[in-house]
Amino acid sequence: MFTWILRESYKIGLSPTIPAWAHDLWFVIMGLLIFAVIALPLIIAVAYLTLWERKILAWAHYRLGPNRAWGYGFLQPLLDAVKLLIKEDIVPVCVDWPVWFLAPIVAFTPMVACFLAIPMSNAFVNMKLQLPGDTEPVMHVFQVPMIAGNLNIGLLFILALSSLVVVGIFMAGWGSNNKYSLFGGMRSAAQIISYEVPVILSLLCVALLAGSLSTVDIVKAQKFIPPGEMKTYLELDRLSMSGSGFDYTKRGDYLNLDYFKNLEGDEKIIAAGKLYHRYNDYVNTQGSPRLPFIIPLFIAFIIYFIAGVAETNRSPFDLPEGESEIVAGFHTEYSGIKFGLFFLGEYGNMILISAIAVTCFLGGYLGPAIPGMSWITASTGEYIYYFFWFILKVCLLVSVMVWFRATFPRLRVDQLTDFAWKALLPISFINILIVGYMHFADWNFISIAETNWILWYDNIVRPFEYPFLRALMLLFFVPIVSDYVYRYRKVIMPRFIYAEIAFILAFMGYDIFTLWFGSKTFEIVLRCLLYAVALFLTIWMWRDVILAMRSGQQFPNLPEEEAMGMVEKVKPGPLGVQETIEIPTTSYARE
Amino acid sequence: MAFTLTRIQRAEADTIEDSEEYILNMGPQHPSTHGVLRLLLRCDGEIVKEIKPYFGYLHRCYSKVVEDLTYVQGVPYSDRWDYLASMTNNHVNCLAIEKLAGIEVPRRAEYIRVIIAELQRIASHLFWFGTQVNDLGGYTPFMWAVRHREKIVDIFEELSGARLTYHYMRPGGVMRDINSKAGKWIEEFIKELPQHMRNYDDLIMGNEILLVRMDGVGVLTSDLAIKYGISGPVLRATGVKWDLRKNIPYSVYPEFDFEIPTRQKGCSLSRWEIRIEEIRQSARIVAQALMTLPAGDYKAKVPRAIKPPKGDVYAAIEAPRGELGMYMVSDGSTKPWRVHCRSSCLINLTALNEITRGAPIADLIAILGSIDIVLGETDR
Amino acid sequence: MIEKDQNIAPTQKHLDQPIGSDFDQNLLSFLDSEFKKRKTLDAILGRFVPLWGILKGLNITRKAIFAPKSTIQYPEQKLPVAKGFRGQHVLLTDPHSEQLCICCGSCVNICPVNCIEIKFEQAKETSKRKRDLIEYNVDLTKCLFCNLCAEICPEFCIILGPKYEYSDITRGLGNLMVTKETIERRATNEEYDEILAKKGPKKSAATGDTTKAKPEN
Amino acid sequence: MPPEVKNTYPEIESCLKEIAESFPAVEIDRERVREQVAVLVNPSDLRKLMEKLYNWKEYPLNYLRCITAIDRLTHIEVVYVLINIPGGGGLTVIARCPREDGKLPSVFDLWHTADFQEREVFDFFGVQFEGHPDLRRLLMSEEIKGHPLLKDYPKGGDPDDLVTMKAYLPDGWLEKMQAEKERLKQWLKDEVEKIKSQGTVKPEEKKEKKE
Repeated sequence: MFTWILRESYKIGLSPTIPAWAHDLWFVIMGLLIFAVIALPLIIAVAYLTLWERKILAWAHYRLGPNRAWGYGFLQPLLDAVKLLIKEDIVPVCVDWPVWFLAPIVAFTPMVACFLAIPMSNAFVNMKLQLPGDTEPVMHVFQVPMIAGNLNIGLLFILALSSLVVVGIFMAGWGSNNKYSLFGGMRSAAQIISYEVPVILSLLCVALLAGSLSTVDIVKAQKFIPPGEMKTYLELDRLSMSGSGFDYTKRGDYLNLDYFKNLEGDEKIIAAGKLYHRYNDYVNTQGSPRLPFIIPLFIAFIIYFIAGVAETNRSPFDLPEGESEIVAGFHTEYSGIKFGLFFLGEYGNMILISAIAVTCFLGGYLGPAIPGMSWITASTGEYIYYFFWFILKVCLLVSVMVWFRATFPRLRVDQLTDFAWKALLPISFINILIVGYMHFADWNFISIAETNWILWYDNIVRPFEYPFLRALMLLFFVPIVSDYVYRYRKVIMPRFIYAEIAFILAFMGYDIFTLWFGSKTFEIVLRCLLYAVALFLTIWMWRDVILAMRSGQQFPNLPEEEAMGMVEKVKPGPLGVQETIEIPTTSYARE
Repeated sequence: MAFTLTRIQRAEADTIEDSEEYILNMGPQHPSTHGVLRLLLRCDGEIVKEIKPYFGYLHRCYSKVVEDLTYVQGVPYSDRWDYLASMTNNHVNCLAIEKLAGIEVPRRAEYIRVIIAELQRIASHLFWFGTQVNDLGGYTPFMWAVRHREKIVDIFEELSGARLTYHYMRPGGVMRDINSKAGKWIEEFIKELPQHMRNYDDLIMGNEILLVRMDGVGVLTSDLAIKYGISGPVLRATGVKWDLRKNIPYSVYPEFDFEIPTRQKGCSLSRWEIRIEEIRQSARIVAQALMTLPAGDYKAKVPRAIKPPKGDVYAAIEAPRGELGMYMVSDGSTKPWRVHCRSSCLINLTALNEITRGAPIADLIAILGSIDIVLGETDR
Repeated sequence: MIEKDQNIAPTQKHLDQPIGSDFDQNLLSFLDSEFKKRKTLDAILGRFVPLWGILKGLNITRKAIFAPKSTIQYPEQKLPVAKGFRGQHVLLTDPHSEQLCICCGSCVNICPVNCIEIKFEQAKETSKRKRDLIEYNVDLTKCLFCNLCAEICPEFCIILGPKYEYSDITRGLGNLMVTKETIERRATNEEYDEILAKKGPKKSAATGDTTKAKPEN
Repeated sequence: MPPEVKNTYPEIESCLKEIAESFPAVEIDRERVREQVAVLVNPSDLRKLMEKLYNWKEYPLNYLRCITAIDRLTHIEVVYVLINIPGGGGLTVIARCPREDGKLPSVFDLWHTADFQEREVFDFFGVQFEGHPDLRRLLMSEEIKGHPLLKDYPKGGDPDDLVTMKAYLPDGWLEKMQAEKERLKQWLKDEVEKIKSQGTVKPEEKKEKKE
């Protein structure tokens, strides 16, 4: 279809010599077209995702699920949508109206906008066109990804927009003027803000490997090419380009056809097209393994998926609308299509998170060649083949989310944030260190073994070591024993300062010794000594606490605790001062 | 760890002088107050400072109504206290009448009563298991537990002809004899119970999320539990080995070999373990009773109008939720002068304010589920 | 074998013979062995594999998702109702639709909620029975389905039948207050034989009506 | 045959002896409550007796199973069923108090379980428990008048509190219930006179004869 659009549009006279503004306008139109193509199917997909979820949940309960509306319940989503549309839109008294009214829209829109930057398929277009550097219009081969806006900061764009959902949810919680809704809003704010960090850190690994933030480049970087083959035809390129002075690591350089002076007519064009692909294949993936990133970045994938489930407020992280605790969370007071928008937003977020995971870890729209389908080519709609793989992977991940919901109970708020800050965050930090090191070593374990360890130290450890060691201390000790810190702060603080001083000495030592003696070995030995001192100080700092934790003894109660008389049980009694307080049982009572 | 965090939250919440406390009204329409319980919470953030429960939304004037009915007519009303364990309600009602009137119950009837009561305990605990996990946010175990409980309901339908309010135990025996079909079903149920229990364990029991949610939550000490008159699994979870079936035996229970599970911690998790263990012990009792089921009458000859001599009686049995007692006063006529039901749920709820103090609302829900209340019995 | 106790349920004979202790005697040992069963591999993995419990749970739900389902599609399929089910009342007549009820009013007196009301008049001398039953109304909104009326009936002619779909949107007479016409039906021959068997030995009882003890057929 | 229930405990016997010595006013009734010994006390002695039983060194009755009350038409009896855990032996303490605005000392501080049960007794019988932290109605709503389990409280509610009655009752029932209330008042007066005269109470049989 996209091929067709492009060809036809050129037939009707969008000549390559159009002015720049028209050229931009052309891409704007393309974006709008593709957005229209994306947004409508999205709504339908969400509707049928609800049916799919109900089915899977029912099967897990040994039930059949909705099967009354036309066969196996295929009309159920449609009927639900109609019901939501024709339902009365109840506006409770004394809601904060503008906030309350805007909340569903704010919660729904960013989700749709995120799909702009998700490449869903891919098409090859050959067209005759005069690019800068061409003397006359010539045939060029273009890869047109099926994406609304091919931003070079696509990942950043998605992250920024997807974290906007919390604003809508919090507005709903605040505007409803209902305590349960407020609970939901606060909870989801805390939750999404906590889980943004592991998400970003795990996607950072992807950006590191792909060498780009553009989602299209990330997908292309995962196109599977056996490393040996890769090496061979990079060398072939070198040979073919020898003498021409062609530098295929420079972007845009391949368009300068002066390199092909010795070539003739079509050969020149073909060489340019070949170089275009070679360039994309190479530059996007400099030195990275040509695999779906789930294989090198498995841990990052797991972290991302868990945190993504948390970001969509799905079980086991469905605190914001945990109906057994806070009645329906932030959408308690909503009804009709407003509730429907929240519903769409949540399920669309499920699809979005899965789509990002597919794009960044599972190779996006790429997929293995189906045997017997070799007739699929650019002319016979290759993009359908790609699109099929994309949809398949997304469905897989979404089903896994539903499977989670069928299995897990719900976490508590403090446990939720603990899990984000104490488990996911340190792991993702370490993961980044490892990935960075592997990337530096070209994902080649032999070369890792061969690397000069001082070089390794200078390039890898040193940039990270201060933050890394401090992170070790702060992340592994402080939060785990935060309660004990609270009780032992007088003991801990001075030792903490000694350890700090020792670390700083260690870092000063590096420059001093390199300047004066220039002897790296001696310097590193000494620094290891200083590290030993610092770590000893650290452990000493926590010694009492660790021993106390080991022995599981009762900790000294805080003075304020004893002052509040919390140590011995306080007898239950009447509400005390608030004995005669008026409780508005409904929201109407305020009027 | 979670517990220490809640403790530090509590400490901070208490040290703030101008902390903005507010009143939160939970129930009577709330998904997880198990009916129409209404709790008035004084909260600070999500930390519950104090709880003020309100009852009576399901009050049906049991005592006042039964004063106008004969003893036999009063029995079907007792089905409606604890509608998840009607058999045990009938049991205590009949026990009180028999003690009052000195009715001798045939041995076979006693055995049938024991079988039925223990099956009822299993059914009630299964339903508790489902609702407890449902309160914690897991949906599947509820469906599984109800599907499993359905088998017991079928057995009771085969026996008594009703599916919820079986008016099966009668003064002097039971309504009908236990027939071979029901007996076969009971045997099948008992035989496939271990597999089901293993499935439940695999599904949820080892689940780390569940453990951190339940462990160390709502701790109750043993002396405090006795002071509060707590009974049943909640009392046993605090380490007190007190079970009316052993300590004040009231039926043919002394003839069976079973254990009373106890735990020491008194938290929600230990209540959980106690109930799961009680299901196993009940299954063992049923198996023994089936193996040695004596022949004979299933119902003593009871006059149409029971006229017990003057006097009082306090009869109590070990219901699934604790000590279910009945204080009955006879004035020598055909109708009781005063009937009072000692509801285990109501009295277990007395300690709610104590054990949920300083816990977040999510824990309050978990604790409420682990106490396992039925509002029909609480309000009577 | 049928007790002459007046509180006996009329549907006792419908059920199978009462059982003795004919269960397998290894039930308890079987249970104990089953409960003691432990998966050692599971225990070891549970100790060393992080989040092993969660993985187990996922596995067992995965099994359930692909397991055969146990839903009953209610309006089309219905579960069989147990014999002796206590549903809507049935007023039995003998196979020739001769009224069995003697209008003694025991059911009205025993009912805990006064949901039964009957109207009768003195019969003519020609007929064998003393009283003609005119109305027999049962208020299903009040009824506890406690089966006491069926057990007290000296003629065993009012029983609680297997009908459980009596819900309605209005409470009036004929909807949720069922009348004689709604609940009256002929007794099948075996039901009638059972009733005779129950009544036979106590012909001379004060409650029973001696003239109706042996109808002709 | 059912297993014989152990209803005599030596500790309880010794306990009863001491009670009889230290509290001359109480009377010990072994026939009244099946399988248990009943101790009838006056409101004045109740508090002291309860403290003694709770702090009993050898055999403390530390578990309060049940509190309830009985309307005896001339007075109200409040029943405390006590037991020792884990011993199993117990006593039934029965305190008499006048029918109109009867007052009793609360045992809340000894057994916290008295919290709801005393509230229930107050709700249904109107017995005031002095020292209870908050003595409110437990099951009935606050605006109900009267105490329903008293024998002269008409079935279907007190016709005098129009707040609730108007809401629930069809027309014409209010007058019926007022008449019923008058009848019950009269009946109660007769019963109390009979009891004072002959000292036995058989109200149910009397009523049957009436009907």
